[in-house]
Amino acid sequence: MIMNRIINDPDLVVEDAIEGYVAAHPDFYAKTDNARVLKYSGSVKKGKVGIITGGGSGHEPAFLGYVGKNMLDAVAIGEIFSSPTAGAFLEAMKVADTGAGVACLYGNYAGDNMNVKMAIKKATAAGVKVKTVVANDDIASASASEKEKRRGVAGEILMWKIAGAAAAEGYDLDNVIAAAQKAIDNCRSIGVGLSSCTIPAVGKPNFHIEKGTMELGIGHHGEPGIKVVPIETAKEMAKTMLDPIMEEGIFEAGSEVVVLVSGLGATPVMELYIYYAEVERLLRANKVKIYKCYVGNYFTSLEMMGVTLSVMKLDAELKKLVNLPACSLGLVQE
Amino acid sequence: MIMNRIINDPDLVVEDAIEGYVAAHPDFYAKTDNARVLKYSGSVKKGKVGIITGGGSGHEPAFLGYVGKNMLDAVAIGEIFSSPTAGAFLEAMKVADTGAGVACLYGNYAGDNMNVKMAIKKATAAGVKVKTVVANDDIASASASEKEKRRGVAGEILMWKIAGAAAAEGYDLDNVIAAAQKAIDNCRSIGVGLSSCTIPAVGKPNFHIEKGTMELGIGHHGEPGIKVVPIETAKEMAKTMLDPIMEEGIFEAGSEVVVLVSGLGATPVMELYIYYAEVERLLRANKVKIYKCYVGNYFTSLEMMGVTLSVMKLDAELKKLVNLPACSLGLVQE
Amino acid sequence: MTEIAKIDNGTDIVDDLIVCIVNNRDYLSEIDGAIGDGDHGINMAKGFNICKHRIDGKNLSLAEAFETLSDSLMEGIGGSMGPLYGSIFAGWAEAVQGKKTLNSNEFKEMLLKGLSELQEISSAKQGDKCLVDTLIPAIESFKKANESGKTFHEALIIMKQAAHDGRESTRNLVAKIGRASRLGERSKGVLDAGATSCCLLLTQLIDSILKRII
Amino acid sequence: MTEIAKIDNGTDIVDDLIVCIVNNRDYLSEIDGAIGDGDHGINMAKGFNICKHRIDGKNLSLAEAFETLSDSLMEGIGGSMGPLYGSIFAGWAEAVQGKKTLNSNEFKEMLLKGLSELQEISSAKQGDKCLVDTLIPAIESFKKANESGKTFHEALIIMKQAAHDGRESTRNLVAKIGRASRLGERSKGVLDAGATSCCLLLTQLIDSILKRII
Ligand SMILES: Nc1ncnc2c1ncn2[C@@H]1O[C@H](COP(=O)(O)OP(=O)(O)O)[C@@H](O)[C@H]1O
Ligand SMILES: Nc1ncnc2c1ncn2[C@@H]1O[C@H](COP(=O)(O)OP(=O)(O)O)[C@@H](O)[C@H]1O
Ligand SMILES: [Mg+2]
Ligand SMILES: [Mg+2]
Ligand SMILES: [Mg+2]
Ligand SMILES: [Mg+2]
Repeated sequence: MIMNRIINDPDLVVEDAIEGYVAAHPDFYAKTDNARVLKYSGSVKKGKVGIITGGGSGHEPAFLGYVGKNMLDAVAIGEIFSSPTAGAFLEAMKVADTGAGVACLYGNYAGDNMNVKMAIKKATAAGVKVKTVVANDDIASASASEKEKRRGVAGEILMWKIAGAAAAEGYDLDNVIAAAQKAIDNCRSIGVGLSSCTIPAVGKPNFHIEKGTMELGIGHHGEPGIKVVPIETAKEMAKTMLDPIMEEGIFEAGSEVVVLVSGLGATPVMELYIYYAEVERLLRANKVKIYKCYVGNYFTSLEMMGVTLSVMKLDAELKKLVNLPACSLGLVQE
Repeated sequence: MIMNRIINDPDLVVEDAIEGYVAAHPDFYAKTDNARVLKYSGSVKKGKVGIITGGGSGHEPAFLGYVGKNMLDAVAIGEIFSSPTAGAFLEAMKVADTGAGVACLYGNYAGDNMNVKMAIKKATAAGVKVKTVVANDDIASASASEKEKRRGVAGEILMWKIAGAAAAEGYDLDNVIAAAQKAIDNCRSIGVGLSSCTIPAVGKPNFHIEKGTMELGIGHHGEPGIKVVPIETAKEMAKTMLDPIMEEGIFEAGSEVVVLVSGLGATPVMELYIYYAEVERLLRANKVKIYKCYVGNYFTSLEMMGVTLSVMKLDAELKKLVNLPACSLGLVQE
Repeated sequence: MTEIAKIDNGTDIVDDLIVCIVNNRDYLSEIDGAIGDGDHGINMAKGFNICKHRIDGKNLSLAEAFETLSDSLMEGIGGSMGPLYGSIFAGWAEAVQGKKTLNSNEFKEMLLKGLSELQEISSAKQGDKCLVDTLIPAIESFKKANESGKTFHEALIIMKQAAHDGRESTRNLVAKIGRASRLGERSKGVLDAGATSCCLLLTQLIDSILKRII
Repeated sequence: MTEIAKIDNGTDIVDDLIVCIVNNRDYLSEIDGAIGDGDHGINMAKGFNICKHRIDGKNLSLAEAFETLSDSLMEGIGGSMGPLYGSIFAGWAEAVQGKKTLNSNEFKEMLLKGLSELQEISSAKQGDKCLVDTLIPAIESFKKANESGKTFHEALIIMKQAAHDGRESTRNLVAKIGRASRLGERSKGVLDAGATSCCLLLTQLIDSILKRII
């Protein structure tokens, strides 16, 4: 099993990467009692609601890269593309609690749901109050009538940004949860995959995308999309992806939105900007105003090629919160 | 020519990407009279030395991503992997000049050298004082005795950071140039390539790396390395790359350094951290202290897999300058 | 006259389960590779090996050994397999708490408790092409055999066959859950990885109990 | 008795050069693809097409037309080809400034001026496997023919052969500069792209001049 990767033991990539993160950024990360949990090493005000998440590895800078000032307070780290353990979620809950409770904001995946559920039971028993928001921004993963089945994708970052800002502003747990819920309720995402990726411990591609085709609606781990279609130009792709987002009916002429364009890993950054220019044009034609945008590799899937588009509608509260400075490896904002 | 890319016309990827950058980040970029030159849109103090660079596209966030506060004031943008025109360099020189002259800090490539040389002639004629530093940090591209032949790679970012800080601190042109020159003289880099990349207008891979092998010392455009060897573990790679850097003889026990680990594009971020952890261990064993580190996709080569390692030795002045806050898309520092 | 199994050596019983999973690491990954992501053996072996380290040299009751196995999966691997198999083994552990022997009824209760713990966290149904396609028919056949008066031994043999048939049944199913569901109709024609690991585990467990019936 | 060429129609002469490069776009890229990055035709055609737009419909002197070509390359494509060919054509433009006709000596001066402009920015030598492997022997052969008393016509024919031979000589060279140098010994056996475009350009130029000798 020869792979052109920069790793040591394929079974220990997560452990080894965590070592690197902690060595490189002591200003962001502190270890905890659980080797798969990192907490923010900066100062956190007592009485601030704790913001945590957790998820599989391979999506860097998600999830751990969003630990920081006015962002996440702790993160539970899973194997590649695999939920963290209940114990890791529990530890993250414990270390993030300053007495005001913890908002656990994660994505809607079977493993995460099970592990968070088990963790909450134990956290509650240990006196830590935990409430959750389960991101389900990926419109490709289920129809609007089965919204509770939809997966969480890059919109999670906007949810963390909003919740991190809300907590920093002194919101209590219920209000942090309400803000995070509003952020994700106001957010719709869709992705397109142009190539597969290889989990080091497996050593061969996770799935296959025929050359000359693209998979519309692909999930962050290669979950099935809506359909496989011949590859399109950036302009066509932008329309193919934005149309179903607009059909959700929450973005009207006059809406102000945040746009997040994230590469899936191997797509060159310049292509993300070519794509963004098309999205911007289309939204302008729809009279939807881009209040703020993020373009880059924010939520990846190892070395997949492709892009995800997330659009979040703003109101006065979300505007204020999205503007608050933040400082984490994955997102810095002055 | 079917490619799984996110582009419109393969011959216009640079134009299209620039549109996206300008649309997304008006707080960073302003257009100029030359479509291939962007300047910083923030306020720049009159009398500050202008800092510019230029280079081929496909290295994003380099070069344009380093335009910003206390960083670059303007950038000349070339075709993919191809020098900007003399006219673009000239325009960048003109728009960056506030009267104190311009430091043009670029990499040692035949095309860039020729085009900068021609631009300076015209700039001088137009009354703009320009001095240059030509980055040559890539130890793999020529022996120490032919240092003037060495190419510039990711160390350029550190050179820009230092020069941007020096200019912000009010250094005059000669002193900005001296600081930039010291930065690059104190810096050594080497890269390793694990896979090739495809220039959209060409449509097929630029060169080839056999599966199971890696090319030590590869250049940012696929220039020949020192040798092709069987793929190594991250630990071995770190040693293979750090050894020749240490052999340059400028880093001693007790030295304080900046380490910059950059992915070449498609290497997952977690692997960069696995690699960093090994570099950190080795430097520690050599009693070299990492004063600051940068790990991420700072200087890429489209969707190449691989990593570059840059190490810059610090003195009191460089320490002060490297610590100054900076804000650009590619590098934000509080 | 009622058959009972001596289960005081929990470490040995669980160790046999570990050996069985670790030996089939590559086989299980290969099956998962056909329509999944090829890591089922890796995931399972990782969790079971963690248990191996924890029980080695210890003289555990079956309840303790099952609990260690459950914890190893839940705390060691996470993902879906951690909670799913972790719940099953936690249920088993609870059911055999304090017991040094098991009779047919007690074994049935143990199986049912594992299933109900699993169903607390997973809504997977028979026919979804997953591990319950082995688990449910195996348990039901044991229950039926037990309730129709078959001996412990006979019921175990029947259950073994049912586990085997359950695993085989997944060959013709279209995956409804998990990664394989991305393939739709194309997921037909091959075994499900979880159903296969479940069959291996149940078969090994049955053999261990059969050996211990006195 | 001395032959002279009427070169008052600069637009036509440069237009023929443009057609020649644009028609060979894919061929040149293919050659560059063997040991380079496969974009030589793309780069050249891009620059020459920019010139096409600029001269179309205009009645330019040869000096003006060469200058436009030079600017189109220098300002339109950058890279290395922009300055390299841009310098050659800038030298040519300067040498034919104000001229409506060219004799053999003047043509020689033009070639030499182009070469010296090129050498101002490139230190490439014959044998490096690049465009000077065509350019230098072609110029030298013309110079020698001219200085040994050959007619303008005869000297151009000799130069055409030398350009062709120069291009062919690159087949057996190991690349010392440019991207092809990454292949070392493996760069042997195929033509150099720049030497090929240079041969195409010189051949077309020679044909244009031959046609215009009166
Ligand atoms: N929700 C679920 N309930 C029960 N079994 C499941 C569920 N999801 C997946 N499985 C089982 O998990 C197996 C795959 O396990 P594994 O490969 O270890 O995990 P992953 O799919 O995360 O890579 C499938 O073959 C299937 O039997
Ligand atoms: N320094 C140089 N001087 C002269 N010719 C050169 C030089 N570098 C490269 N060449 C020529 O350029 C040709 C390749 O041009 P092209 O493909 O357009 O550029 P690139 O190599 O940047 O892709 C080579 O075949 C060679 O003849
Ligand atoms: Mg699997
Ligand atoms: Mg998996
Ligand atoms: Mg080329
Ligand atoms: Mg090229």
